[in-house]
Amino acid sequence: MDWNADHAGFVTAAYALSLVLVAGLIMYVFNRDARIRKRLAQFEKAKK
Amino acid sequence: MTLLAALLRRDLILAARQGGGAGTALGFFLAVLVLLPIGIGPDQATLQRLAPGILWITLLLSVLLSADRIFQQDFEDGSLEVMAMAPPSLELVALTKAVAHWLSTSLPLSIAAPFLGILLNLRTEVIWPLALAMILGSFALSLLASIGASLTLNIRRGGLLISILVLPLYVPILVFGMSATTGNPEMINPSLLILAAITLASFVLAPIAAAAALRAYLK
Amino acid sequence: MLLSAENLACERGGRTVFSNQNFSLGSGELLQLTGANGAGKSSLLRLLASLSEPSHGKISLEGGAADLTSGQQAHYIAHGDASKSALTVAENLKFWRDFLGGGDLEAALSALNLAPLADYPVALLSAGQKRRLALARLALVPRAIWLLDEPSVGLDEASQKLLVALMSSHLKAGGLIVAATHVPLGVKSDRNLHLGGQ
Amino acid sequence: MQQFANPTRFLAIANKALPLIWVLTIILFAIGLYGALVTAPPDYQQGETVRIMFVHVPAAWLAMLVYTVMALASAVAIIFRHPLADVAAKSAAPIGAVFCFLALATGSLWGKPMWGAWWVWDARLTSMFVLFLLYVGYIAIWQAIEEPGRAAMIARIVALVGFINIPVIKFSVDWWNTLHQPASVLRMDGSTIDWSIRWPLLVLGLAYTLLFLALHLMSMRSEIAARKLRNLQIARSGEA
Repeated sequence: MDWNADHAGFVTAAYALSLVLVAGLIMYVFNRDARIRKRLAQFEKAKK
Repeated sequence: MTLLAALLRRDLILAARQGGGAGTALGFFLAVLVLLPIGIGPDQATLQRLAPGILWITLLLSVLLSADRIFQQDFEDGSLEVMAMAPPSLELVALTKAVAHWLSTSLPLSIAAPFLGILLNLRTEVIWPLALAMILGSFALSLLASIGASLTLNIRRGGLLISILVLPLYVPILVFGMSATTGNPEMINPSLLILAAITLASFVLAPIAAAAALRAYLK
Repeated sequence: MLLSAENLACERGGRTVFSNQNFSLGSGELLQLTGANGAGKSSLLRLLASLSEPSHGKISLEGGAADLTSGQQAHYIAHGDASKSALTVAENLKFWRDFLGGGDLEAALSALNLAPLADYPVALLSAGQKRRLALARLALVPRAIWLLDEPSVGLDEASQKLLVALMSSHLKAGGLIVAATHVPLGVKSDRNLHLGGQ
Repeated sequence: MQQFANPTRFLAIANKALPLIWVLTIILFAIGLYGALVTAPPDYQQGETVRIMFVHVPAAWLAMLVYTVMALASAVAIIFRHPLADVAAKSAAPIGAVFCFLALATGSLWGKPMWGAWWVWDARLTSMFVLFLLYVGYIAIWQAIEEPGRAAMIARIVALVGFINIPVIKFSVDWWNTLHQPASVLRMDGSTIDWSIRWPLLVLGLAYTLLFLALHLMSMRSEIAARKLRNLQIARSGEA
């Protein structure tokens, strides 16, 4: 990859955008999973 | 059959008396037709080129805006429950109501639209293909609108959601409706045939989907 | 004719509304459903009307038309009046008569004293009059099973008497009635089912 | 069928498989990106911009694959009343929508230097756009209907009606206009694309698929937990 080629900025932007969105999606899914499972664990504990 | 004829008759009378039918839709149609040349500019050549597209899109929007009437009132006043318990299947009820919507709203509009095209300087040789394509396509528009109406039966601000759900289904009708009315005359027949095929497929599938959705709301 | 429920349970939105309900109802019998708000009176009627399915158990009907569900042999009068304000009283009833497979318009009009209102648009009717129009469906089209959800709400004394007379004659003719109510209807009731035991 | 329906069993399998899937995903991404950015030669016409393809094409594949998964799960939910099928369909939708958006956005970034415009209304872009609308409608239905059983039924119909329409939309939009270069990567009669470009694309396609699988399993796990939590709350409110 020649980072000084014409239009290299578009390539960078496409990869960066993919990285940001995929990372955001991964973080969202992980946070949601952790949050819900924590609440469920609390709830099940409180019941006993 | 006579049971469904009674339903069809009632829905047509209601559309005529409550003013929610062809009259209001035609008024909406005219309002859009006034606004568009103002937005686009009065240039005759431009308007002539855009006329079929404008007419089609206005037709789609008018059908879509009146779609929520298909089932909503009957759901709210409990008529739909009574219909769901009656001998005719809910699929046939959904089909009959879509037919009533077509006869009371979409069909009159699609007959009037090509003539209103005169206001947009529509080329006279496309009036016939446009009218034929719209009459064929408008039945599919009503059938697909009945799917959207049943899916959003009891949702607050369902009108916006209907548009998101139904407009993708309208893409093929718009494509072949347009190809029947613009470009070369050789495209007219195949386009009309494909429109007829889409309408037939909607005729079979829309009542099944609509009835399934209605049942989910009646539970 | 015997309408029976076995081990019936109903779930709405993941919540168990009621469970383990058993009853059977023969010709000429009236079952009164009582219970607090949310105890599932309406839910039970909807199950009997085949509008929704039980989460457990089953509903069976002996002696009816074999090819029809219990719902198709029943009238279900719920909170909605199922009438159109742009049509007259007679037009509304004519539509239901034709759609539900035929019946006697004159009998329906006289049973709930609607004959004087026959040509009035429903938009002009009071709430109680609309209620009578909804109830007129019972007299209009013959159905063996009547499922009534708070049928007397909004009726004046005279109209309540008409309703009682209508129900009594239906029972006498061998019909079945399931009525949810929290006020006594004034019809001799053989059976009572109280929902929400706790 | 019912024995696989058991969420506990599903959770046990998912929990065991997830670490392995994540490791494989990371390895494949590393290999694929190395191939995409280092070993693949620039195109003689498009120059370095051709490398956008390596993130664009897999995203577009996944956008279509995920909707197919949703439609299949919805069909299974209707036919077999499999309790996990609704969970699978619902959990897949947001992931598919993100991939669909990525395909549109990277396509736009590719289009600007190629065609000189950010957006061109050609056949594939248009049908991808419509696919995005289908995702939005499906997600909106789950949010708009509160009663879970009813939302599930309506969502199944939305997914299936949309799925039946995808080929019709594709066909009609192709008829309508074709500017885009024809599909060439997976053609069996010897691809028109050189192997040095093809292998990173296939590796990244597999990496995206595994990423979807991992995220999907995790979302399904969260969704099952959320439903369990809801049921417990309902039971608790009943006791109070």
